[in-house]
Amino acid sequence: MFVNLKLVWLVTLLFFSSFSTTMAADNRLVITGSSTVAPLALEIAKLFENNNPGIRIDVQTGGSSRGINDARMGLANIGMVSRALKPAESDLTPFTIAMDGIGMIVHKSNNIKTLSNAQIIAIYKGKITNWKQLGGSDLAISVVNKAEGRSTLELFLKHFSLKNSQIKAHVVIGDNQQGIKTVSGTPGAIGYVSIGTAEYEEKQGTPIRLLPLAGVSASVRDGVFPLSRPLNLVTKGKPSLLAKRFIGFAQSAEVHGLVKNQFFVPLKP
Amino acid sequence: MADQIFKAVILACTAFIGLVFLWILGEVVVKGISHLSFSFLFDAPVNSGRAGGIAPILVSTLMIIIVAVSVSVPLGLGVAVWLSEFTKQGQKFATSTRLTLDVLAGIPSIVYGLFGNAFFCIYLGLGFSILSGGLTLACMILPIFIRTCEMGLRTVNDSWRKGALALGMTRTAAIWHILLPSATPAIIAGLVLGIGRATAETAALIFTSGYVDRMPESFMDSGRALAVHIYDLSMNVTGGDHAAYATALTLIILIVFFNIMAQFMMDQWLGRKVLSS
Amino acid sequence: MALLKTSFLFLSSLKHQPDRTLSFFLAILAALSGLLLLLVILFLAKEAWPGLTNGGWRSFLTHKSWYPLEGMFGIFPMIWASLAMMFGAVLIAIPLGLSAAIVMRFYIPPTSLLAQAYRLILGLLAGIPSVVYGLWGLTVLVPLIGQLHPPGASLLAAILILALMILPTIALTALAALEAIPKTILSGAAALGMSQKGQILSVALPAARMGIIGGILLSMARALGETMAVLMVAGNVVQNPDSLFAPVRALTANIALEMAYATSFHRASLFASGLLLTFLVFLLSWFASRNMGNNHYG
Amino acid sequence: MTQKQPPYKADKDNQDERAIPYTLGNLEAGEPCCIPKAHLQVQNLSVSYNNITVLDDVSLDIHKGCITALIGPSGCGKTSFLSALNKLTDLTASAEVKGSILFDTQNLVSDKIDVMALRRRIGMIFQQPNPFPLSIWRNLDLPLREHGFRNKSVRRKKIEKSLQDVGLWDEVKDRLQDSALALSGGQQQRLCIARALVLEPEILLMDEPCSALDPISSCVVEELILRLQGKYTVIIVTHNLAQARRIANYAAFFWMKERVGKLIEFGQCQHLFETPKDDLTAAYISGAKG
Repeated sequence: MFVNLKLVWLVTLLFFSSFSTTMAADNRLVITGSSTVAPLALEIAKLFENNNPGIRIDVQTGGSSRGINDARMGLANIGMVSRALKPAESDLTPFTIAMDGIGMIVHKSNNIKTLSNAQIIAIYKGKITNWKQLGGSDLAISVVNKAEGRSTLELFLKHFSLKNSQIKAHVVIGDNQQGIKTVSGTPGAIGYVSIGTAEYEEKQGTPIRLLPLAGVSASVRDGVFPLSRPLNLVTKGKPSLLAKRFIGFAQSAEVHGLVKNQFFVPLKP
Repeated sequence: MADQIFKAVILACTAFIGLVFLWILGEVVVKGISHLSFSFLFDAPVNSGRAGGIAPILVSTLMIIIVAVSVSVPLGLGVAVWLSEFTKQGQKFATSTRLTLDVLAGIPSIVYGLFGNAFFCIYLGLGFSILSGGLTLACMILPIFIRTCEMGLRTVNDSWRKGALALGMTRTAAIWHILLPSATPAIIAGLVLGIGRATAETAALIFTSGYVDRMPESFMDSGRALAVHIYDLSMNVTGGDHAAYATALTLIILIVFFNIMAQFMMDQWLGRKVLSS
Repeated sequence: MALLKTSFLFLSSLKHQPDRTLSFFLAILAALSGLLLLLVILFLAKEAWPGLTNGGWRSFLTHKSWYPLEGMFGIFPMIWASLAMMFGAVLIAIPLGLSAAIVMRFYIPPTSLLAQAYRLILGLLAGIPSVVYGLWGLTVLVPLIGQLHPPGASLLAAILILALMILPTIALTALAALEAIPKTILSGAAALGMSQKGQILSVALPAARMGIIGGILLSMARALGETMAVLMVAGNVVQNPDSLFAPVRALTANIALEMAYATSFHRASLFASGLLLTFLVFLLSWFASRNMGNNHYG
Repeated sequence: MTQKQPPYKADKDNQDERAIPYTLGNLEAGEPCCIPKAHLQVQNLSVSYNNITVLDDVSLDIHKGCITALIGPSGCGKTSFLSALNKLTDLTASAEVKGSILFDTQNLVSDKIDVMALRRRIGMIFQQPNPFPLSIWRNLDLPLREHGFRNKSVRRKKIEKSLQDVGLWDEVKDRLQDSALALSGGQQQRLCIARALVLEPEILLMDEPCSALDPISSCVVEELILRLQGKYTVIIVTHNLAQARRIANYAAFFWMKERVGKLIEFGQCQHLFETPKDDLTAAYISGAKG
């Protein structure tokens, strides 16, 4: 019965599809996933399109899990994942294009200069609720946490050996950008985001400040920052010809400038 | 005395509401106008929408509406005619169809988003596309449109039906030449209601038509609607508030424009054919 | 009665071929549109199935909260949050909306410029996209509340925004119901020497109550199903709403927030909560239409 | 069975008295006497809605070219009787018609009748004038087209003649494209009659055609009905006894007995009014009952 229904619907839709190109067309790529990778992928895509006229690449965000999900379901040709793949995801092939880290951010006006791991854990568990307790000004702490399905959250939890259910959050956000926006709009807020994104925003003049983590100041440049991760493009099975070309381009030295502009660390040649 | 106090209290409440609403509208207009310009409407967004304009987003929105309307209007008109002209009171099939439509009208838009994602995007393989989004919205506005049209047809003077049939005309002719033209104001009202819903919709579109803010080249491209753009600018883009307000103002102007157009069309219609009950 | 009178055309009397063809064709269209509900429910159920079978539904009830990473799928905190928002919004919107309707019906002449402008504004606001309310809430209301109790995104913000969104609906339906009361009823009350307050509170409102209640139920359904505005201002932390300033996550917001990347059981749970939402909203609109249907005056 | 009443003459007298500002058209009056030949034979006709009988066991002959008036109080089944004749009862889902109506050897009660063709031969005029919300021209044009008159000049001739017959041509010939709803009540009703005549029916059913009109318009329409006599068979429901007496050749008196409409008396109009056989009839026409 379902097959027949599907046929009926498809016939109805033929009117529209008749003058449209389909997703399977070989001049289009759909890339979805991590909001950390997205700005970089967008820049690379623009360059790629310039070099290859007639090619169209659509980039959409939604989180690493969406990247994995869409690549699996065939909704996207390439998924973006801002972490290493898990064993359960071995059906996908990862292609690392850059390295990134996760950093704690506070509002620019916050006079706290550094936080220990124990302090961060206490803040996120709701044991410390005012900056006063850490020697700062008398201001309630607003804990900004990421929504589930975001690899930033998973890495953060793993690094601090926390469970999401232990965290007493005040705001739950999705994209990195949303986290930065929330922190920049709330003087007492603390959050964690991609360092690349945070550095980029800081340079743009957004009122946020990256905190050093365990005494290491925030930068993944030399690869020693404690909370670092690979930024991956993933495909299901073997990538199509165009996807393969794009991935090859994204891993090439041609895009290192773009990677650095986004404050990520290019792969060593 | 109690009368005076009562009057004072409810007048104060009313004034308060008016002021709050003027505040909202004022905020949108003032913050929006400062960012709104000719180039804002005709440029592509730059830097996630912080700069540039909304041209591709306007185009996507219109394309989504076109899909939604061109699917739901013929279908809805047919169903409305059937319900009001070809069914008798208490007929099981008609009653259950009506009940079904009532239930459909009540489903929250986010649930339509879920359905659209599962059905159009994945099951039919349309992916994140304007087509998926438009079809999802078509499902959403269909019951409202049918309801308004059916009501319009029901209020058509019954004596015209009898008159037409007494002249030996077929029902088909009566519907086509007399009933549908007479119900045109209601049909336009239903259409405007539907378009208004479609234009304002966000939740059903995020997972169906997607996020891409580039100029769509076909109905199979992903396209970002105005409402989705507002959401994205306000939630995910630092320093995007002004662009968000400008987009919101554009969206409101668009909706008002549709309403005025509809009013104009109705006036034209009523001016041409004196309809009275 | 009017309905009874007009629906007189029926299939068995279709003697002419074009009529039969048209009727047949239209009946197919109707069946198709009816099929749509089946399709929606079928697909929701199909996607929700893995979450409901094998005792999966039990995890919705037994777990205290919603942590998909840890395999906890308790939806009660979000149900409570949704209900708290809905009732809070309605509680604020009812008195304000009724006041507006009463003032427009009894205290200012309907043809005056003020009344027309007010009505225009209400109509306009009823049509304004929810995301615009969300934008206003996010940039104006949340920082305001944030000064009182940071960070500001909270149950209170959601309640206030929802109240604003449903106010026009409540006011306009109540106004329609009040206007539909026969003049004789009111002049009868006035002839008895009742004060205007008495006329309004003990005659007009009770006479229009069916229409008013119908409008309230409809707006409750809208508040419960609202996604974007709530998502933008409520803070989205999954927890039982224990204070007005607590950030909470509504059922709808949960779907919007996690749907994009949820997989397997997680995704199924989201579809299941979509089904639940549909059911709740359906109940409300069903009550509403029953009320509106029985209303003698409008 | 010769018709005694000379309607044409009486009509002329009336016209002078009332000094009607309208000019009636050139529809020639039929034979002064109608032919005593049954055009419709109604036998044991019963109509019920939702299994509740509203009209029971009516038998009478409608004579060709004559005007037959149906009189009686409201709710005694007169309108149901009319509706049964052109099968408009079909429109009410729960209606059931029993008995037989013979029209040209066809039994109209049967389900196999081609209703569209039948309704072209048996036209109907309603109490409330119901011109379509279209232009005056299209009101007449539409039914012609629906009945397959493809030739435009043929339609034009028919429409013009029909409008002249009802005396509307001179009044509207300059504004045929205006909305029919802009006409006055009396004009609207004459337009409806023209709309029925344009299809050249044999029988016209009229359901209180004058009762929704002002007195002057009512007179004009009444004149018009009189002129239809002879050419068309007219069955008219009226509450106006004087009108029935003025225009009808035959009269049928309906009355409610135990909540069921019955035909009490049927005969030549003059006889029914002057020498009623039934006491009920006598009481009703004298105003003692009803």
